[in-house]
Amino acid sequence: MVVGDFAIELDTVVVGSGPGGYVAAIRAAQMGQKVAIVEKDAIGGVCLNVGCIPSKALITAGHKYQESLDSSIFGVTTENVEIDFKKTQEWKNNQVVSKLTKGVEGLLKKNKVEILRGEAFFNDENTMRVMTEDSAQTYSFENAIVATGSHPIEIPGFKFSDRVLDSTGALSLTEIPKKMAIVGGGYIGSELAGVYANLGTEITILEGLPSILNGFDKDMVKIVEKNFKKRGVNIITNAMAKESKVKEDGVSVTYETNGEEQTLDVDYVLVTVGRKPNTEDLGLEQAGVEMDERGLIQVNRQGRTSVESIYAIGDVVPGPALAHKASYEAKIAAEAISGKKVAVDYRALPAVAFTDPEIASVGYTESEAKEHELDIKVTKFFMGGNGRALSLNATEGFIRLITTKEDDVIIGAQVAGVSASDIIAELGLAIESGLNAEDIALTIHGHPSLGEVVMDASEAALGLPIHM
Amino acid sequence: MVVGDFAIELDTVVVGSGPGGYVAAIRAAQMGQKVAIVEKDAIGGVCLNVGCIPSKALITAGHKYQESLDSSIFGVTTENVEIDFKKTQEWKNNQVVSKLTKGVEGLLKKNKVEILRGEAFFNDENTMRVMTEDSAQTYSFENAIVATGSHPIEIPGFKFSDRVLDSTGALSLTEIPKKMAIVGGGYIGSELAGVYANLGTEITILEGLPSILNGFDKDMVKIVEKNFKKRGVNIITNAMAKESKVKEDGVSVTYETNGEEQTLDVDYVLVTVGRKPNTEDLGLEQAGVEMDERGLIQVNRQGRTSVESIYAIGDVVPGPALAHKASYEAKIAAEAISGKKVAVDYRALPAVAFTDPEIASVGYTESEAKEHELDIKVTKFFMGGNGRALSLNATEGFIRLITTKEDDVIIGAQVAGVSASDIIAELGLAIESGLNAEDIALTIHGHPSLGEVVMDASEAALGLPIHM
Amino acid sequence: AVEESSSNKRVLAMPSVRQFARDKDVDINLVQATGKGGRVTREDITNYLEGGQTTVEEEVAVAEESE
Ligand SMILES: Cc1cc2nc3c(=O)[nH]c(=O)nc-3n(C[C@H](O)[C@H](O)[C@H](O)COP(=O)(O)OP(=O)(O)OC[C@H]3O[C@@H](n4cnc5c(N)ncnc54)[C@H](O)[C@@H]3O)c2cc1C
Ligand SMILES: Cc1cc2nc3c(=O)[nH]c(=O)nc-3n(C[C@H](O)[C@H](O)[C@H](O)COP(=O)(O)OP(=O)(O)OC[C@H]3O[C@@H](n4cnc5c(N)ncnc54)[C@H](O)[C@@H]3O)c2cc1C
Repeated sequence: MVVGDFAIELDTVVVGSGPGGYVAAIRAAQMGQKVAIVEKDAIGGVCLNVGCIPSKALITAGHKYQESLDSSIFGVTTENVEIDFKKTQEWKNNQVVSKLTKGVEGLLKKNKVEILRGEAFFNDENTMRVMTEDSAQTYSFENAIVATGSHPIEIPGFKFSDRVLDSTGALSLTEIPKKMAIVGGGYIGSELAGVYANLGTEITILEGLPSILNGFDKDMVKIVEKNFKKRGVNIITNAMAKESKVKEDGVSVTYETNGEEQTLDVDYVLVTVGRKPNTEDLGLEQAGVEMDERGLIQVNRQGRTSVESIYAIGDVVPGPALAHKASYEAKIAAEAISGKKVAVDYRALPAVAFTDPEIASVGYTESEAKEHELDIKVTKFFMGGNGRALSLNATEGFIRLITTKEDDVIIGAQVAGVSASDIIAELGLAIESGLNAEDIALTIHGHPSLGEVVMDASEAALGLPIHM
Repeated sequence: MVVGDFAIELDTVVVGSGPGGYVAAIRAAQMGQKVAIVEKDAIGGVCLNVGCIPSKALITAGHKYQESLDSSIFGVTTENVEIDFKKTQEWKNNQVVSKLTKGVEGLLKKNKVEILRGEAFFNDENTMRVMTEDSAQTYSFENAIVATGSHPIEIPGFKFSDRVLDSTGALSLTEIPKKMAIVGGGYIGSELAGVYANLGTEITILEGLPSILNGFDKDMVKIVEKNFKKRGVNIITNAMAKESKVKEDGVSVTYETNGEEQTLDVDYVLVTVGRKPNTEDLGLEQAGVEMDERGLIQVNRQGRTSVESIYAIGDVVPGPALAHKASYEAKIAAEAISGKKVAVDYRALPAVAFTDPEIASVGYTESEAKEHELDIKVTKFFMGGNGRALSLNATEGFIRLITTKEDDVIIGAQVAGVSASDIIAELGLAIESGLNAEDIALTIHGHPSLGEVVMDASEAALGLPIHM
Repeated sequence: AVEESSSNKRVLAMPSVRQFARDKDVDINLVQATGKGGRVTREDITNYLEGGQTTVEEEVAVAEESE
């Protein structure tokens, strides 16, 4: 390995090209910086390659398979429904993931961001090395943005292998398992459970907590659980996964529940118990960047770390590990570096699980609002009262609005139901803009549309419900 | 027929129970009025029984059939895909339409609105008769709201029959036609063309104007036309339908195009050339209500007609004949009668066509803004750049934002693409609330979600596009 | 995930207005709101900077809609 002698000078270096990194690089370039982005693996990071996007693609495939199997309520019948999962994977890889990652690469180039392939390592607060297998080059920078993301946590007794999968492994199977155990029923585990359950896999979710989808309201989770049951998913809560034994054609999983040990024989076990920030082996300590005991980098409201020239965004900083949080922080950091007076200042960070049905939350939940001793009104409106939902044969679920008692300002909302991920958008905007229920009630919503539930709930919050 | 001698006294009588009437009745009741609603036919009016809702149900069935036929891109294959259209109709009638209309009836009762079955006829400005087949009763009222809606226009040479259908007829077929001609390619004709084209019917649209879906921007219409072509729909523009001859097992349709007469043999011809307000045979002249030459009732911004005690809303008053306009006007009129200082005051009335893909517009179009000599910026962002659209395999289309040059305020938006009817909701709220592109750009949109196109377009409008 | 402010009642303002306050180094919490629904407007911030913040009464009079 030859170490480059002369440091190449740059304004801003971004480390990592996920939804944090690539967005930061583009925005910094737009602000006039000379920017390079370092990526040791695939452009697009976890989200585009092995996270948000491929998971949603497989979810779509699962839905299409189910619809092909049973659309009898619409009078449609089919025979010999089959799925060639290799083709599914080809579509996911070539038509979805590649298109998006190539698109991002094109955007970086268009914005004149230099792409440096290799692994970054900080020497000190103003230089880093970028290493490839056979070379290394030193760069000096005015500012760096750390956007190295996170990786799946391994637990004792479950060493990742061909049979003990992390989310990346579960997303790239080329056969549909007959049986699968999933350790950890958070949103990633639950989304993947949905994929394979829809494709016919017999799924068992082992969740250590009293409920899956921890963090989402109980009444939303219940609806998802009901659908899991319909697909034969077995949910075992308060379960401690203890050990896995890989066998020739499968793996047996031992777990404890109610003080008793149980064993489960499955084709694969997927472990989705959480993610750990990629802040080791990066030279951050060397550069003086402070981290907490979990390896998360401490930052101020501009994304600046304890070192003035180094910023950090996305999964390496505290807060929910979500792509849109990473991209938001990315823009703030990039603009801060460029001298704009910006700061992280949001009131509503949406959280969505693409389960059946989708569940989404933005702003305060009821219990969060109560913890903050806010005087609130809670209004629930059911999707069954929405004509569009009825015409889509998708009437499960509800919308909940959290408004202030004093002046009906919308401070939170939850949606469980078809296209919850889309319905929540209007609510995020309402919360950010300080709008109240009357503002929404007086806005004409197209008929029939799912968005009408937002209007209906707002009218109900004002005590003037039309449809309930 | 016995005429009741004594007039029963009421505060407010609403005539017609469509999305205008039932909403007005409920709101007036909520405001403390003693309300009755008169309906001569089915509760829910055109929209719920033979309009918005059943059309969307059949559109869904068409989509499910197509997806069952071909989901090969996802690796899913099927055989012997069939549709039993009687079952489709049963689902539409029993699971969708009935549920909704029964729901509305329940809401009326819950709000203590009296339902009077029969046909209303105004005697003068404070009394009306309600007639059933064998009786009649006179009611006196303080205020009345006319919400009698509209009916399909018949054209010379195309007398409605078993073979010459209006939209109601086309929605209630129990067989899927082999061939169908559609006279009039507005949104109703185009939606129904989509239904039957997806179900395998060979469709010819005869449109008198140079383009179908007149009123929607050309670039949106083009995308719909492309999809029509894929399904074998033949679109003949500048075509004058001249005559129909009903035969034993079909109908032949003669039309003129480029000065030449052509004849088409089809199973059914559907005529959707427009709708006429139901303002005849209602005694409106007797009560002194002024109408224009097309029979539309003239109203002020509270929905009040030339007669102080009579209001009118929905399809019987000028403006686009849309359900959500009717419901909006309904609330204004009901509140005005109840003494609230309200007035019709909207900036954004969404228009949506549930074609493939959906197209939607709210606020100003580019050309409308230019007609008003507004100094605008137009920004287009393609759905292909959206990760959620990619993962749904639905990348056709775009979003267009119309913003003011001076201060980036959002004054219009168009969306063509998957779930356009849902995406447009956030934009309507933005326009109504006077939000600007920066407000949207600073609002975190969940990833991946279709709503991100709204954020991307806003960033582009500000000159800081991340994804284009 | 929710930003805290000193009191439980959060300042209401559109995101662009909050950004405008930052651009002008104004603590938006100190600005009197005159906008619809109690929202702080861009003008409120300009007025605050000019030291001549309008009173609530004046703004309402101007904004009152004539029937
Ligand atoms: C299965 C799954 C589904 C998910 N679904 C969603 C979802 O629907 N919505 C959502 O919001 N979030 C979702 N997430 C979470 C989301 O993927 C992350 O929050 C997001 O990717 C974080 O972005 P980031 O930019 O911080 O880091 P990452 O996307 O993790 O990118 C970090 C990049 O840095 C590179 N890197 C690391 N170290 C170095 C180094 N030393 N030198 C050079 N390069 C380096 C890595 O190779 C990687 O490409 C999902 C995650 C998973 C696993
Ligand atoms: C096929 C089709 C699809 C459509 N799709 C959409 C769509 O997707 N979105 C949309 O916004 N709009 C759509 N529309 C238009 C929508 O249906 C109308 O704009 C809406 O129904 C108008 O509501 P209304 O309350 O004014 O009248 P209507 O819904 O027409 O209701 C009027 C009611 O009054 C009753 N009535 C009439 N005269 C009397 C009398 N003398 N006494 C007692 N009762 C009387 C009638 O029986 C009827 O029930 C569609 C229309 C059609 C035909």
